[in-house]
Amino acid sequence: ADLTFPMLSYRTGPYGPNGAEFADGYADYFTLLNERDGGIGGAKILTPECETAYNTAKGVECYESTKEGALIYQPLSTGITYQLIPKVTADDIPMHTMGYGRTSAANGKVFSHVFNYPANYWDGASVIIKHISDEEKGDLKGKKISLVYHNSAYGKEPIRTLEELAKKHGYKLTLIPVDHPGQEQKSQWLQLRRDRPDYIIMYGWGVMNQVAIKEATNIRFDMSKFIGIWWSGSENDVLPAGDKANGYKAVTFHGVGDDYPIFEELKKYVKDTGKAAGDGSNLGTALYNRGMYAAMLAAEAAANAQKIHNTKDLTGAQMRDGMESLKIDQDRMKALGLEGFGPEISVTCANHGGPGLGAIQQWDAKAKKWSLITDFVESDRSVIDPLIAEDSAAYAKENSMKERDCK
Amino acid sequence: MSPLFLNALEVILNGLMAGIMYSLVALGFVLIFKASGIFNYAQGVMALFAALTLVGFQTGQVPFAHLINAMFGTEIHHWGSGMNTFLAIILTMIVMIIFAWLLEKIVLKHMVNQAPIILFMTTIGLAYFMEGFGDLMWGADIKTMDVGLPSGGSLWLEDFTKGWAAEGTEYYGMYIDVLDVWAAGIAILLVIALTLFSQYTKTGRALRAVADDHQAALTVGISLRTIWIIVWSLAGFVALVAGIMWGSKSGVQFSLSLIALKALPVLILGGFTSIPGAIIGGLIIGVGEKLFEFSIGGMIGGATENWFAYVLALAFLMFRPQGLFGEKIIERV
Amino acid sequence: MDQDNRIGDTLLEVKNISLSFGGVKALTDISFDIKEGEIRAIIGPNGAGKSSMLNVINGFYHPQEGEVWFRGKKRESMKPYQVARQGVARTFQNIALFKGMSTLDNLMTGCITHMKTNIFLQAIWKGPAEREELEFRERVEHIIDFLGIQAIRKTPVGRLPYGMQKRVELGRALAAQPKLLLLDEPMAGMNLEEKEDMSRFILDVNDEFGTTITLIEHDIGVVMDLSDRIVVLDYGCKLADGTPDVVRNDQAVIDAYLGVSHDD
Amino acid sequence: MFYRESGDFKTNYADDQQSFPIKLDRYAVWVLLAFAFFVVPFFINDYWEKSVLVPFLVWSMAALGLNILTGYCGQVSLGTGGFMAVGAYSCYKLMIAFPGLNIFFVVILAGIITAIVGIAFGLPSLRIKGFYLAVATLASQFFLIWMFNKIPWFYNYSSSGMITAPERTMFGIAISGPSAPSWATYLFCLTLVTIFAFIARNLTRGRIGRAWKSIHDMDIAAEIIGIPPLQAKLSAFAVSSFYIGMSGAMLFGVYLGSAEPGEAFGIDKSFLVLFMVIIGGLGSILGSFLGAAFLILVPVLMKNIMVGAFGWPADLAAHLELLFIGALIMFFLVVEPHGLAQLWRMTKEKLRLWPFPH
Amino acid sequence: MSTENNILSIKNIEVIYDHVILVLKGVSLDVPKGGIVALLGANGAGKTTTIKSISNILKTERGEVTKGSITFEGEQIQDLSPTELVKKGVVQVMEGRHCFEHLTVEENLLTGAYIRKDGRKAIAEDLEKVYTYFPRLKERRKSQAGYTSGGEQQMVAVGRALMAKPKLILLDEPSMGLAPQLVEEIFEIVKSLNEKEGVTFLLAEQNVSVALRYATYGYILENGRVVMDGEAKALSENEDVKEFYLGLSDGDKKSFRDVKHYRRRKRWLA
Ligand SMILES: Nc1ncnc2c1ncn2[C@@H]1O[C@H](COP(=O)(O)OP(=O)(O)OP(=O)(O)O)[C@@H](O)[C@H]1O
Ligand SMILES: Nc1ncnc2c1ncn2[C@@H]1O[C@H](COP(=O)(O)OP(=O)(O)OP(=O)(O)O)[C@@H](O)[C@H]1O
Ligand SMILES: [Mg+2]
Ligand SMILES: [Mg+2]
Repeated sequence: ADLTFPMLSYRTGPYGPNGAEFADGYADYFTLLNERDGGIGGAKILTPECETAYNTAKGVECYESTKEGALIYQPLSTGITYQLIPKVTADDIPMHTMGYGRTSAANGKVFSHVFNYPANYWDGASVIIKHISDEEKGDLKGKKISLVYHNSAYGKEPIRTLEELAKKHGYKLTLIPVDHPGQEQKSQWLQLRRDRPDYIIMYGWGVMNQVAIKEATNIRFDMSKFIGIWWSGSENDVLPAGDKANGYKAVTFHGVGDDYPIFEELKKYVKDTGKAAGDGSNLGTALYNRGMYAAMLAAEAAANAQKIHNTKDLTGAQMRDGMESLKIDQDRMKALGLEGFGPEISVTCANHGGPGLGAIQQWDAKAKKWSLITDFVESDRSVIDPLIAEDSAAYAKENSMKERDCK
Repeated sequence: MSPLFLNALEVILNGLMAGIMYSLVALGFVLIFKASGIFNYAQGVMALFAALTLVGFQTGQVPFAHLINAMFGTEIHHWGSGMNTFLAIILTMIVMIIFAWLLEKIVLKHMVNQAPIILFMTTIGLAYFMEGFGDLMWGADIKTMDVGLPSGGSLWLEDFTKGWAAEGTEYYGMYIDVLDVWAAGIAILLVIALTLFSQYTKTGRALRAVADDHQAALTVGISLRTIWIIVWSLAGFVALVAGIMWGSKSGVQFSLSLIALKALPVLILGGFTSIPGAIIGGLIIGVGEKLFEFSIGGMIGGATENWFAYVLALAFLMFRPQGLFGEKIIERV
Repeated sequence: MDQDNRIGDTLLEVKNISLSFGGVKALTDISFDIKEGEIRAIIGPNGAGKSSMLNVINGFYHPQEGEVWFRGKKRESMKPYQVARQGVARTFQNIALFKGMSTLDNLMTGCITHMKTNIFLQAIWKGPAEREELEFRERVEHIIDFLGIQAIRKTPVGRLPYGMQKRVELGRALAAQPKLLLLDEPMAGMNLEEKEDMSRFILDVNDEFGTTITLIEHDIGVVMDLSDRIVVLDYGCKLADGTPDVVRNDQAVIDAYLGVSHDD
Repeated sequence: MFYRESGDFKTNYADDQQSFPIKLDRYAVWVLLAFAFFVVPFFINDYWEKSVLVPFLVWSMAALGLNILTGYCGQVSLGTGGFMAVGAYSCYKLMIAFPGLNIFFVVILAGIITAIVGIAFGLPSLRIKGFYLAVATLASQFFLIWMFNKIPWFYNYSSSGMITAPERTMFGIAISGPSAPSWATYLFCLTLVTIFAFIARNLTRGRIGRAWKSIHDMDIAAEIIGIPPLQAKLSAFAVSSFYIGMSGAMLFGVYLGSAEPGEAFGIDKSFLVLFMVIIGGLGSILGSFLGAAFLILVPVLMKNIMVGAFGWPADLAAHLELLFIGALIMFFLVVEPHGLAQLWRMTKEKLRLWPFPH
Repeated sequence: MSTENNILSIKNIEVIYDHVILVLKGVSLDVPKGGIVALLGANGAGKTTTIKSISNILKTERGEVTKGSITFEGEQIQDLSPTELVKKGVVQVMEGRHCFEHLTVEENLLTGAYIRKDGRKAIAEDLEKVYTYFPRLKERRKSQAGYTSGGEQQMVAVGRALMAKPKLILLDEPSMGLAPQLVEEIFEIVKSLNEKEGVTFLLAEQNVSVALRYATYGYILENGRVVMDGEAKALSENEDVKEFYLGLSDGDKKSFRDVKHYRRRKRWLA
């Protein structure tokens, strides 16, 4: 039978423009596999798409309507993720929330069906701090760092981590929330202008990013000291600010640009044959790449599952096993045409969070391109691991669960 | 002067500017309400639609490209080249007029003499429709609006005010966004023109008559049709201006339609029927919410602007239920 | 008719009422009384302040000066609904029915000041709420019969012709079983036959329930025939006060209002 | 003459005042209820539960509530989302504080708490009217959401601010939480909605309902005939908030299972419920259901048709869906401004005359 | 009556509200050029509906003319918009006042002249004329119409129609709520406009005695049908009309006090 990878995408609503790029990348990669390799391990891939409009209720509807035979879910919204955590567990379908969702799901002992490798929000925050620390030659004492965040569950995620890190490194953290949708950020930026923080970290989404970056250029903040999480690091966010956005940074867990061999293949098999999900113009954009990367990880996990269970056809449970023992090394990445696109990944029963590596990308406004300016570096496990343990324990307690055994 | 005082001053100044940006949207509401008693929920979407259309013309996008491609398997996106901004604005305006005309013909015509809430609901249907239509026509991706308006902090003001602070204190000069200044200028022109129009022309009087009583207006020979086409076109024009301003500020995308929510408190504070009220309301809301966030917001966790604007408007309404400049609500038996 | 038996003590008295709106003086120093059981008319040219007077009596307008005495007690400033609860009901010049509701519901709303069951009993319905509802339904059906509006019981009143609406409005006021009934031009827009009917209703209400009635009307024939005493207002001032015969022959009244003497 | 009421005489006032005076209607309702209670639970699956029936019931409850306030009492409110959030958070706090409490009472208590909050936010309605009030109610919407987002006590200090419903039971059967069976959540919602639809019907046909309606039609006249406006309006706010609070509790506890205030109870939800009420029919119990059905089910149906049956790209379908819903709303209002319920009544009236016109 | 003379003629119209409520069941009537025609009838007979179907604002109340034809100056007008009708010279005064509440009295009157193109001066003159008809309005010219008394509003509504300088005025209960003096006055205005400027009138009126005094011709509606018509003189001589509309039985007017509880009601249609 066919392998079903339902896509819960959002192409409408306030976050539609971003959702569309991710969805295109996700779909195109599977199309490539179908066209070039005839699917995975000889089984065709189906990608039924369902529009969630970033709305939890619709997300649930989409989940229920597509879960028949589904192998993996990528709900693409923190809200929907929270809804689905108990459901996928009950339905025995794995869920992959790559770089979003519930961070403590990295603890595979509690969250058996949720995976968030290769990196999560807390890793992102930690990598950003690490980068800042590198810039400052290791000394953050007395530095002022401001967090501009989307005033929602998502935006609030890094606060704990940053506070913990502040204790450790001695910087001073100011919190600046921005309400949805974030069109008007005058107060916030006037405050930032007065505070003159040394660095600004942003956890934004949608129009909030564009306005923030624009306001930052308006107050002539040094853009190289303005660092976003990966959801604040797409072309959409910097382009409206024009040349002045030059130097803006964002943390990422995968490569940027279309300078990888795989894009040749994508052009050849997908774009030029008219099978692209979008209009084919967004290959190589940050969010497209993320979608493609997510699809690649899913496909690898599926192939892994086929190997483990020695079958062409998969069930959700088998897929989960494939994900739980996923290993991708650089050789494999090279074979995939993605050398250097992401870090090596290994997932275990206990660790669903993967390596937690991130790199910093920087915007070149002239060339209208992102480029990676650091290697993939590790987050501060000594801070994050306890946080994960604490939060997942709380979840387990609330739901009267026991941690499972991971041999 | 102490930096704190200067900062407060700066907040007030920026509040005024932000308020004017809200007023631009509120104006469209006022026009339509004044002329037909319709609370036009679709005003925000109209601004979005106008902005999309303008950018579409400017960049030479093919309308409905995605739909056409999906249906016929073609690969079209853009005409050869875009067009000059001025021409694009004119064409957009024509589109807005055609839209007003169709709206009257297809929908509003049938809604004469209906309860306000029904008319309100109709505009909600319209909002949905236009949103879907706009996305279908121009695509849902984020577009950049550039009509040549300057933007960014004003260096001149910064230098000018740098020396104001007391000796020995740290002060960086006052900040203001040039785009906002432009918006303020344009908004004031608009308000003056519209006020003159509604107060001193025969059509202006007819507008108010229609808002009071559709049937009676018909019996004196006022053509609801003409009036509605005029006001919806005007509202389309105001939407276009708002779309340009907000689009230049934050890009053109769905979220643009949500600025309507920032315009609503302005609207009730100024009064639904008053054009100058929209501006004054905007100024009060702008300054109020910014000052509150500046002085108290930080202590209670921030992001207070959204609700504070409404609470402020509510406080004013408790004293003047028709808003500061709205027409008195006639209560008689 | 045995006038003296029917008419009792003073029910309501207004003393030196002055009311103005901005620059417009609607009422200037008006005093008169209304006796229990009588039919008292207020007449005067358009804009004389008649409706405003009723609005003062039922607490909708608060005069700048003057006092209202009701049942021998001075009335403090009151909300209209409090006045209604004291037993004052009225109809309006510009019909003020609840347009979306049926005739029956409009009349039932009239009884509302007498209905008592609380919200929880209402929610359950069966039991006290239903009993109360039926009790008042019966009372309302009497009024419906009385006014001859059985056929439109279930029609939304917005659809009724003007004259019918006036009748329903009277019914709504009657349903409150008022002590004092204020009628503002109850016969406007009615033809003779209907006026006769309406006169009949007014007289019957007065007779059967002993309701005191204050009435504004421009049909002089009706006013002269029905009322016991008449107050004449002009430009907010009291021009005359007395029995129909006195008023009819008062020269000032003829000049200001009647035009020709109406003793045909 | 399909539809007839002739031969259906009422001999006393009690009969005349019952909820469904026409026999055929009465039977139809009983059959429908019997079907919903005794047949559906045996065939329900997750999809029908989570995508169709439970959302329909939850939103019907909210629509009933708002219809009491807006349709009957004429006070347009855009604070519905905020009040649903109050219901949801009360439900959450109650679930956590009293783990043994039967979920039925949790939901009712959540409703009561919301009613109290509703009264407080209803106070301005005495002075502010019409669209001014509508916009002013947005103050409560934004403030409440902000509050639930800001004050950690409400979300039990969880790191992200999301709340998640733990498992709670009724008669030993899980109603909330991941393991609640579909039929149980469905029946739970259905029972609540049925009971409260009848209560709404009772309230709106009696003394209080008339007071509300009269305030709606003409508040000054209502006051003059003896209805205290404050009391009438506040009782409408209270009852309406009670319903909306329950629906919020059901939305969070039974339907979604977790929530974040800005997303689950945002301003768009306030609008959504208002649309339901207007499209369905202001001042109509049936209308609340029709409106909820229209706005919850039609999009699902349309999506299934366009994406499922025709295989159109999801984004095109999403845009077209918006366009169609908008067009349909306008179309219905042009055809019948008083909503689907009125359309239904007119159809009946025509059927009654059919085939002999007039 | 010969048809050429008729400025307005209605042939057998049927009106249905809400698609189901049949109100007019074949009404025909003719209004001769330069005439004053009275439309009489009990409450709910359909007078207002007839007038609204002429001025074509039925649609705004979900009513429609389903049968028959209405011609004005020889031209079918059922499908013209109300505005076009006003431009052609048909103006209606609506029953129940219908002022523009938020406009001042003067602004109300001026909107009456909305379609006129003959210059400010002519309009100003007519405004003065209306003020001389209704001095009370001049006093209140700056107040919002919503705050004027019922009678004042009625004057505004009538005055507003006069401002349009129409050929045909449809008056729906013009005397309602007016003081007796003013009732006479309104009819005097009608008469003088009719005689001096040749304006034609169709008036629905409950004050039958006055109406028949001034009208040239009359129709009596009952239950959506014309049950009787004739010269005004003839009508006022008719015994039934006398008894039931003029309240003269045996030539005498009886007191309203003496009307019987249960009376024989005259209905032409059994
Ligand atoms: N909008 C409407 N919807 C339904 N029925 C209506 C509507 N308007 C009027 N009717 C009905 O049409 C009939 C005639 O009404 P119309 O108003 O024409 O009477 P009328 O002769 O003007 O009475 P009146 O003297 O009281 O003004 C009445 O029975 C009324 O119920
Ligand atoms: N709320 C108000 N605000 C301003 N002016 C008012 C108000 N109420 C009444 N007036 C004015 O007071 C005067 C008296 O009005 P009122 O309605 O009492 O007259 P009336 O005697 O009932 O006349 P009619 O016979 O025409 O109904 C009028 O000139 C009116 O314009
Ligand atoms: Mg009066
Ligand atoms: Mg009439």
